[in-house]
Amino acid sequence: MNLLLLIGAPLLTALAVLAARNKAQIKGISLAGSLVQLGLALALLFAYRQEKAAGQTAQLLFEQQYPLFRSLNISLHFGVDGIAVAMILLTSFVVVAGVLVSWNVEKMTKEFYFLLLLLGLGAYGFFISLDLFILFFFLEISVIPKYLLIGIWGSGKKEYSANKLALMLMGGSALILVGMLGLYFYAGNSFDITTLAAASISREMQLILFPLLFVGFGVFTALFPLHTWVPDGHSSAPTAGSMFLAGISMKLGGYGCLRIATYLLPEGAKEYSTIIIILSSIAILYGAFATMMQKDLKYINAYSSVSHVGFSLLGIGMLTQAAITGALMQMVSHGVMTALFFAVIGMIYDRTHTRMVAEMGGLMKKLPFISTVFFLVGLCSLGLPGLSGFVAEMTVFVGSWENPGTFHRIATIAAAMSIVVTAVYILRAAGKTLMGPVTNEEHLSLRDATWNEKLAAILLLAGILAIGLAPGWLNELLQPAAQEIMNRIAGK
Amino acid sequence: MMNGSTILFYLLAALTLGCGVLSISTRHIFRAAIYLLFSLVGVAGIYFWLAYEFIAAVQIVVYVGGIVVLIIFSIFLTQQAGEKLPAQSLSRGIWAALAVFCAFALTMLQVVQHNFPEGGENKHVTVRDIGEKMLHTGDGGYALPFEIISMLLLAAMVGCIVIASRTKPESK
Amino acid sequence: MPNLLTIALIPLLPLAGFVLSGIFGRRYIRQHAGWLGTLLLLGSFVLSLSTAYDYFFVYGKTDGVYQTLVPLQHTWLAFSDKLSIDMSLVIDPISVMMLIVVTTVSLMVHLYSLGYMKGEERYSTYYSFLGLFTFSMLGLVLSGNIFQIYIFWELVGVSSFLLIGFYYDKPSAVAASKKAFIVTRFADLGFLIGILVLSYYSGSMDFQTMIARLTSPESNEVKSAVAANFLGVSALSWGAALVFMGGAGKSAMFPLHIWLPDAMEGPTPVSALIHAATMVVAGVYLVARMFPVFALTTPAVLEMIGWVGAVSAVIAAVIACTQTDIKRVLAYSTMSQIGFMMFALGVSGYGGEAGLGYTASMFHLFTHAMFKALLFLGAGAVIHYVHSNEMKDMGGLRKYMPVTHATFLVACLAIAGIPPFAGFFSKEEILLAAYHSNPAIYYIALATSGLTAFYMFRLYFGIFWNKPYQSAATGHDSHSHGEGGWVMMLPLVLLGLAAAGAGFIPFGEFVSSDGKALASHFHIAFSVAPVTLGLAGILLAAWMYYRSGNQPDKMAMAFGGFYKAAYRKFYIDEIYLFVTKKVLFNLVGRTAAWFDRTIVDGFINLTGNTTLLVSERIKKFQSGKVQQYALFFLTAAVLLAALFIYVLK
Amino acid sequence: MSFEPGLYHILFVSTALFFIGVLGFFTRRNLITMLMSLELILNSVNLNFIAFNKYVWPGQLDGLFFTLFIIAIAAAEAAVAIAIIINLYRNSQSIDVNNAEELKY
Repeated sequence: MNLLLLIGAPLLTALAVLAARNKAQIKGISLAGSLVQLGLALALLFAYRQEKAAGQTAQLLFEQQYPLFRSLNISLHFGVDGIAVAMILLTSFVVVAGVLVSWNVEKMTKEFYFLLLLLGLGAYGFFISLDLFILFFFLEISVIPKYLLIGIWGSGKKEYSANKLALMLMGGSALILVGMLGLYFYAGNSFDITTLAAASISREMQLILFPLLFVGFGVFTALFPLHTWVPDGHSSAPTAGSMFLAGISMKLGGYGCLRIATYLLPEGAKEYSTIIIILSSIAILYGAFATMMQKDLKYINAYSSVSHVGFSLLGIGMLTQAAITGALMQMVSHGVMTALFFAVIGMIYDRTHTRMVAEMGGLMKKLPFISTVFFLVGLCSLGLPGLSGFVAEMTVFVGSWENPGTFHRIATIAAAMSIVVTAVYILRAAGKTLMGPVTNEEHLSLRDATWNEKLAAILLLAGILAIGLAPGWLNELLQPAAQEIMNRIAGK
Repeated sequence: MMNGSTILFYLLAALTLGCGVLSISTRHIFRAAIYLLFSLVGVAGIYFWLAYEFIAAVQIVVYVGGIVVLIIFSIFLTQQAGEKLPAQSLSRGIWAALAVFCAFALTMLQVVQHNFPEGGENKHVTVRDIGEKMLHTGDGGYALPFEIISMLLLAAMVGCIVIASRTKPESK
Repeated sequence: MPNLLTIALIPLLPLAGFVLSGIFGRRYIRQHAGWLGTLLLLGSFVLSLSTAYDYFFVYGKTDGVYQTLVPLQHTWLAFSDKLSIDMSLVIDPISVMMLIVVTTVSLMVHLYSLGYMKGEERYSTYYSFLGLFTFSMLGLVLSGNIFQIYIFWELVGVSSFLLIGFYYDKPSAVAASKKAFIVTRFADLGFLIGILVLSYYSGSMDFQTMIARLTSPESNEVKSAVAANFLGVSALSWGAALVFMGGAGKSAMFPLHIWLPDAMEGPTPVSALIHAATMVVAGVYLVARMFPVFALTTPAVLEMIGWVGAVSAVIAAVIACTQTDIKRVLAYSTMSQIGFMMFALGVSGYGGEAGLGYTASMFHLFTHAMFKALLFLGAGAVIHYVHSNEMKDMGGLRKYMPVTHATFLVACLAIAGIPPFAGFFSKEEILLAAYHSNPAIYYIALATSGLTAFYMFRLYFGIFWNKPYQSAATGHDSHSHGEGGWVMMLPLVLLGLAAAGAGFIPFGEFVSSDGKALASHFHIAFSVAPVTLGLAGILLAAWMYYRSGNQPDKMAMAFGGFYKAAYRKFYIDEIYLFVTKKVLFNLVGRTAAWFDRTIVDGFINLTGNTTLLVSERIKKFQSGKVQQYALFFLTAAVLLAALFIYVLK
Repeated sequence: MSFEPGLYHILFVSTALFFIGVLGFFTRRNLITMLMSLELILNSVNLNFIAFNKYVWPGQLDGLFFTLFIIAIAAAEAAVAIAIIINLYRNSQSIDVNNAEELKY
């Protein structure tokens, strides 16, 4: 399968949107384009599985390479492993759902969809790139539109949030850039991941470069204490913006932390794993406790994202095969789940014009579909079996427990405690908004989800259920890649 | 050992530098222009002293005859007669003098410490040599720069007309 | 060998009911969801019976032991080479017994609800939740993998949550459902960590492998687990204790019991199914499932289980004597009876005669399911009739509700342990087992069984005798629907028959700790004490509540502060409330939220503001004055030149 | 170093002239006088070219040509500068450099 299709399709869609004449055309083109991307992602999954089933043992499949700057050894090098396939699939799901929930954006529709599709393009490009330079390029492509999405279509103190988000992410990018250049000069003048992986980088150098790359990508994935863009950014962003932010952007960071920082610099990862574990355990528990006190639904989900993403980082820090697999699963699971959560919050906000928990009550009566989805995604968040969150978190726990140090055990138990706190805040939010008597008389005239919202919710729910009910396929996809990373860490 | 040539050089140098200093220090703008003129003449004199008559001639024709006259015209256009120039603030003057002195000292130190290679036998340059080289199109010829400079002059001329002749925007 | 399809269909039929009425219920099969669910469950019930028959009588014993059969084992999620979640179906005596219990009670509740829930707005939703619960419970029972049990464990938890909060516009129901979920979730945290510990040391999540490895003291697994200490206790003990913590939460053992009385906010048939007969005994089932590990490897934990069970039994019985809400009385009674089952396991040994407690516990689980479900359904009928949960609104109902009255009486006699009703047999065995191994627990249990008889008959006399009935709900003709239709009466009668006759099943034949048959012995002499105590309790209750009078108040006065403490449930709720509201919410949560906004985010903002401030200061350099720029330029050039020439040669 | 004028002496003159120009450029507030200072600076550069041509590479003419071109460019530059100054004067009735400071923060 030609991976260029994955960049080509969103690019063409975005350009076509620019050429569209009216809103109907814009929406039609965007939806069609995003569905094509979804189709491509699914085709990629099947092609990948087919190759693997045919006995293909290479880590990276569908490799392509075109020289770009010969003198600097930069080339357009594309290829995917299991992790990338899973992430691409996640991206395509979120893109389609994001297009669907934005159906009623009235202000500057064309620009909105264009930026949305551009964000998707950045993510696809990021996941298929095997050249750090190109990868960085796509990473930046996915940052800039966010600034505009929040700044123009956002709500609340949107300028502040947009600035904060863009500046913090740019700060992360700066660290990544420095780390990248360090790799380039100390490992054979190449940005190519495969070349860098083969090069031997001295331990001292790894200890310097690893924190740069890990923290840089960590900013994207809400590494404590650099997570504060998450609540503000999410709460100000438009619905689709939040979905992309949490569903895709935070995964760029997680992917980078693992696939680049940890994979290329295993010695550094080993050295710093203690710190990663401490920070992620803090993020998990502290995020969960902070969530308990939030009053705004978007803040609730934003803080719970901090907590959930902490599991990814915890898994990475634990450095066992199962924990890393779990970390990856958590990324995918959290992506779908949070996107859906934000979509539902957006749907509720569109109707009630408030996101304050205290101002709602008994919505189940009038909004049965939305409430059911809210419930399901909440249950997914608190790790109910049969939904994706459970599979991911349990894999992280089991994997973490395989690291026999007492310190690791305590960190695992601390992280596990969050499942109780999560239950508290999810049930509290759901109980107050959906259950109980209807507190606001005006809410009695609300209308349930429209077709596009239903479609978006069902699509993402399908993703959650596909992982939750039959996690085998995802496991097969991610486990070899995690094993590969473990092999490097073990020095094989 | 002082001979005529030496004395002449020192005189020319004194003229150049002295008039230069006066040119930047006088508070009468018209006098400044005149001092500048003499300083430029002094430079032309040094060219003569170095036996580059053609350059000296060009210096006098273009600088003294052209640029200084242009400057004097612009003074007439922009300045009331007899008006003294405004003084610069003292602190700026002191800082500037300090910085300039340090820079001068540094440069001179470097110049003095550097050993420039001795050139070979001196050869008189005739206008013919210059003309041939200037219009030579082969290796080491200056035909192309010459053309470019002419284009530049044309462009400058057009530019001057455009800038100076622009009337005020639509308000009038 | 039982057929795989047959067994797989047992849980799958209710699941189909859940999916069908969950997705289509609202629009298409609104009115028929009840019958659909009931019929599907009937199928499940019949299949369970046939499985039980096949297993016990056709397939029979090999070497005098009922073999464990695993007709299905499918790797669902492989964590690593060793550890994986296998979805399996396990058929052994206790799982078959539980299949019967779950499908029977569930079928009865489905049937009963056809009448009880008629006309509810979310009728189809109710049946879909019931289907989900039954599926999860059956899945739990059939699990052969400890993680699989955890999965279904969570699923029954969530279906319990959904059903308790079924009347979601009632704030108390919402609060109760949250409480139930969160308290059990807390216990599940222990269970989860226990699973991690045990599976790590045994290198397997499969029950059979795990038990085999952990019970042979010579195995490497046991040695490494015993060697690993934490706070002076071996890892294995920690693991076993934590797993029990999960069971204690679900089975409402002290001090994790606080959710159970509140859970009575759910519809009464749900209480009968989930909070009396099936889900709450999951903890007992879990301990029974892992019994060899507890009994052979960590006897200290087993003893702790015994004590937790005994304490729960007596505390619940005392509280039950003081409550006035009939469902709460039944809830505490449930807790007390589960305490009996739990300490029966706690005092049991493994194998042979020592394993009597194990058999007794399972036997009591079985009989209790029948008569407690019956009690709840009967209470449901009463509540349906008088539209109130409070005992003061009842009295004299025997004339109006004859069937309910009769069956309720049977159930009360059964739970009080009066021969020849079912409870007598199982309770005698439990007491016998306790008598032989732990006399202290035996005396506690003996006292508790006297209390049991008292509070049950307090309930019975309070509802059906006492003062003559006056409808409290004025303006509402509560008599029009009578006792409810045959769909509500039939389950009462059927369960009544079971409660009366289940004791005659030779239970030891089928279920014992090591699989070998265990003959039950009856010593008439031994039975005298408990039966006498039971009768005394009944008589006391009759004296106090047969007619309405002031004896109860006098009695309450006599106990003074103790009565008040018991009435207030020994203030355990208040302690929990303090810990959650004050400590967790206000102290930890508020601090975390404040810390994040003020310190962490404050630092980020400080960085931004400092940048702004500095740029505000240094922007003066951008003055627009050309000469100044030139001067800076020259100065910098000189400095740099000097630097490069003289310093960095 | 002797009294006999040579390369170093001319270099001294040109350097001095250069910094005189620079000092003028810094201290003068009138744009025209600043332009004059600029002319001094350019002349000092020319002097350098000539001197090096004479003493270091006497056989060649490149220094000479550079001087010629610089003189030509200086003429053009002066013309353009004066056009700008006059335009500025027309707009703001002042050619004080301190008044031409719109281009700031």
